Amino acid sequence: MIEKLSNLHDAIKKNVSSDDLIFIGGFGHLIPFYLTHELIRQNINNLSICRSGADILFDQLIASGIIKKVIFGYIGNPTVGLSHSFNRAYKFNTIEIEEWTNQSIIMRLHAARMGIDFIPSKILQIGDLPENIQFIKKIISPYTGQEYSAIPSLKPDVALIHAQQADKYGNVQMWGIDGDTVEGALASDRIIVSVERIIDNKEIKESPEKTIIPSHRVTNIVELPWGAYPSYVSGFYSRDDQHYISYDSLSRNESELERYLNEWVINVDNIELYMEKIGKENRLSLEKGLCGTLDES
Amino acid sequence: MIEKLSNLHDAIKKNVSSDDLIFIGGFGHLIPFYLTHELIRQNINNLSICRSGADILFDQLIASGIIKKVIFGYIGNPTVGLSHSFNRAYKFNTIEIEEWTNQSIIMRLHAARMGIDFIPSKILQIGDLPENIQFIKKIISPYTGQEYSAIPSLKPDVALIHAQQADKYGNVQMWGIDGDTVEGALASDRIIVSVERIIDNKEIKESPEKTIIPSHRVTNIVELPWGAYPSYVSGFYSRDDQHYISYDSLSRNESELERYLNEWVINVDNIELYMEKIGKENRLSLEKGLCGTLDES
Amino acid sequence: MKVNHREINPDKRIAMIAAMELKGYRSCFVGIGIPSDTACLAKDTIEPNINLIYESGAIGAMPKTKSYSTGSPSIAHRSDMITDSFSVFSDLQAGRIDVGLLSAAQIDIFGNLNSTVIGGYQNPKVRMVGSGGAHDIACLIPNLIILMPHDPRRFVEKVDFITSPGSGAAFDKLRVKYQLGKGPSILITDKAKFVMSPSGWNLDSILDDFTYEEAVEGIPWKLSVSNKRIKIDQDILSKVDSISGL
Amino acid sequence: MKVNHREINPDKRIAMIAAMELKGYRSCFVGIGIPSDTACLAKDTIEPNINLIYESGAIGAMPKTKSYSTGSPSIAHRSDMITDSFSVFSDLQAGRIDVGLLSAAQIDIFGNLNSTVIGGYQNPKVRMVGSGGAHDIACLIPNLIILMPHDPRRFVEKVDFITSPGSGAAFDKLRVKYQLGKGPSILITDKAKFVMSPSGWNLDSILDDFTYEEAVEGIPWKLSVSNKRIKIDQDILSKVDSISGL
Repeated sequence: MIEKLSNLHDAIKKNVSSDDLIFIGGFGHLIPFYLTHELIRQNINNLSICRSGADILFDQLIASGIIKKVIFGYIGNPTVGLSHSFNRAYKFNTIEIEEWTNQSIIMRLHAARMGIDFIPSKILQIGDLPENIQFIKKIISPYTGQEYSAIPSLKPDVALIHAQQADKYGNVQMWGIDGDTVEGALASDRIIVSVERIIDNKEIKESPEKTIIPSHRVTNIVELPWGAYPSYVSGFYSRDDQHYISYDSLSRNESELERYLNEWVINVDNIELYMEKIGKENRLSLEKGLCGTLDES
Repeated sequence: MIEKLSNLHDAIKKNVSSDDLIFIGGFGHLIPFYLTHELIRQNINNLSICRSGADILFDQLIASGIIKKVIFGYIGNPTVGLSHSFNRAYKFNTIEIEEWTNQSIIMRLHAARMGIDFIPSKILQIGDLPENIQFIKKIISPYTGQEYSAIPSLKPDVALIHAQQADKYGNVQMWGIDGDTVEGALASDRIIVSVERIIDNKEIKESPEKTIIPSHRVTNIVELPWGAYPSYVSGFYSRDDQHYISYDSLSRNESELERYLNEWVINVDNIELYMEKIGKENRLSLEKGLCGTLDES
Repeated sequence: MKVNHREINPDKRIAMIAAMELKGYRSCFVGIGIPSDTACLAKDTIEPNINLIYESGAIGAMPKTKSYSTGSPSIAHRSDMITDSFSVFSDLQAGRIDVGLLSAAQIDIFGNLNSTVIGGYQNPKVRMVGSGGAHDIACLIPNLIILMPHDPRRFVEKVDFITSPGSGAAFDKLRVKYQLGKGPSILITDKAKFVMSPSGWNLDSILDDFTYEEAVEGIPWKLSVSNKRIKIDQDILSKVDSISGL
Repeated sequence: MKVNHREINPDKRIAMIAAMELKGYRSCFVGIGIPSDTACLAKDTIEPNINLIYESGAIGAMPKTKSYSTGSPSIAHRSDMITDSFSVFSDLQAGRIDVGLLSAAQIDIFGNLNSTVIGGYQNPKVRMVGSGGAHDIACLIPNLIILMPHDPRRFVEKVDFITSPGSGAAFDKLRVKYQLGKGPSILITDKAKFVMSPSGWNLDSILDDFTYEEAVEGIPWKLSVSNKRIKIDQDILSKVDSISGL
């Protein structure tokens, strides 16, 4: 079998180019922070990024100036507040946006995954959203005459996702909350996956139901333990809610945010440094948290 | 929580009526033989039945004279041969058919599951099948002008499926081969599930990823161990290939088939009798077979 | 137990009043915050049969700790099922989920909700998080209950942007035409309950210990008087403090 | 090792010749029987990188015992992934699966396949199993290889029913118009290999130990002579007996 293991630098360098449309996985759970930060470290720019509900990872990418366009259903810091970098960029017109809803983004990815141009849907026919999506069209059911919105497909060039484990051939296993992660990955031309650990193919075959992307669809696997921090990984570590809360206040201020990005992205250019930066004590406490390795609840 | 447990008689009596359209689950794996046989025992007739790939359970229903219409992508005895009762009924015009392909049947169910009238697809535009599906229509993509077939939704009144386990509230857990079983169930208005065993809700919560239908969608749960015989249940018992092979020869002859149906359906009016009919020795051997409880391979 | 409802915090009051509206439903599409807390409270008291559905794909959770995201550990942990968002939204569009709960930054007389921008869309005063699943739920769910803290700035003649479409004269005909849900029918604030009519919200009833004037204060819609009182179910009252997010 | 290929049974000959065609592919949509056996043989020998995809949703299996159904225990057991049929067919339609293998009851000069009826559709002499996934694969897969036992009754001028559409003059233009796969390009029998041209099948090469007359016997299409010989890969030859279904 072809081995898909790669170091982080090459996986991104070889598979992501300026102007690409990138789907970024993670729905509260399994957000590929460290993998995606590599786009910032390699300064690959003019990127379009998409997903349904986007959180502070999108904010960080926008703040880094490498994003041309955001395609989204929600963008913010869940429960905590707004995406301040997005809001600044929106205000100063330094990014393009394409604003949908969570369901419509997922259906756009679903259409691409199915290999068709569009899917009919009942949403996006009333309210102010439809008229702000200038290219959205209608479609009439040839059976009933029912009028639908035609949700156009969205086919990303690359998907960046994080999962629990994979073998070296690229069989990727994930459990817990998925959201639109698998949908977005399967819609994409290339799929790059960071994982908490590499396992043997024998272990994959013991629970094939856990495999969510087949090996032949996967471009590269990168082993990045703690790569989803400050989000979480079911069975490994819990979510660092406090990190999200702090991010809200610091990201209101551009120079504070620059310092944060230096500290948490630019200067931590290997995963061991990232783990060090998180801190031993904090890691232990997150392993003991809900869904962590040491969770006893 | 509402308890969904029921005895077999009531689950079918209360939820299936003459003229209903029924989706029958099981794709090689988990075919709901014993649950579906209850339709024959209760002589509920004028039924339409649908699924993608149909095997000898469809043949038995047709032979019993309770079927008005078959909607299918494939009908036969996999690898072994034809569906002889279907072929007789087709020859003597005693059933209606609606012949699709496996993919189009699955997309019809998928459209119903999504709550839309139709899904565009590239298939069924060339060859002799499209012209024999008289009501199939075309749809043009409003974005690209691409011409697609419009695959119409198919929404069954009832789904009959078999799974490994469920709790009394109706959370259904399944693993191994799914095929179109979950798709068909989620497309249906009512869902009746037979299971190998009832488990505690606590156990459901230990592996929520195994749950494939949420409790509020399930109409009734019936405990029917060995209910999928002669097909198989991953983790419980293997497939009785020999039963399928014997069925091919006996079902060529109508009176032999009548004897079979008396023996295997009419006279085994509780699941203990069915288990007895399968035989202790055969059951042990199937438990030792591939995917059985005692499989050590 | 005699309680002065004025002494209970506003979020809890909303959750208590709204929980009583969930009686009889079997499945509820909820977002994080008061909607999720309300559904948990109902499930723990008057409607144990209701199944909580989060757009992350988790079903059947009863979060014991505060959740920040619909995909948080507390939502996944000890749920009955984890499927994907596609599946949940498909069930929503197919009419398979009974009731939804939504909140927003602004609401108007027809129950139109705004979570997109304050000011104009192109050049807003405040840019907010956008629809998320809110537009989708507002369009598709058969029964929709709106939860709003009684902050007069949130109640407006006309929302700045219709993220999640309302009902009444505004959209009733189009909702039938497009086979959508019937739109918001109930609005719960921390002081009162309102019900939708073709001409917009009517005051239905007022929480004990509050006056009519308090219930309608700062709300710019014409509202007739109601003497109906909301009595909180005793079981709900006794359990409201145990709900994690409240 | 000098082998007389006439002493090897026909199914094994098909599998061996066809397996050599799978070199370089990464994913293969297979059905039960010779297609599955062929792909297993290729994976076990010249193309370890090929992933076997069954329409039941199982991926990566190498069945060790005879399988009757695409959903059989041997297909699920020790596979790398079990997804659903929807997912597999979606990947197929999206052009994400490289190559497919099909067989049928009848084939004609343009590679049209029939697995539906012998005789007329309404009143057939023999009613068969229908398309299953065959029509779908024939329409959508980028590269299609047909496997047929050399039974002259199977080779006809025009199939009685086009279940799975072919290519050549018959469908090439429509295939482009509908964004379909390019249709069957290779036909393997137990004696020879044929390749598709706009005017239909051409004889490409003949298995060692067989004559031209044997390779085209009973085939009603005009076929020019070919002196090219098929040499079976030694690894394939040595492992063909170990494939379960053969």
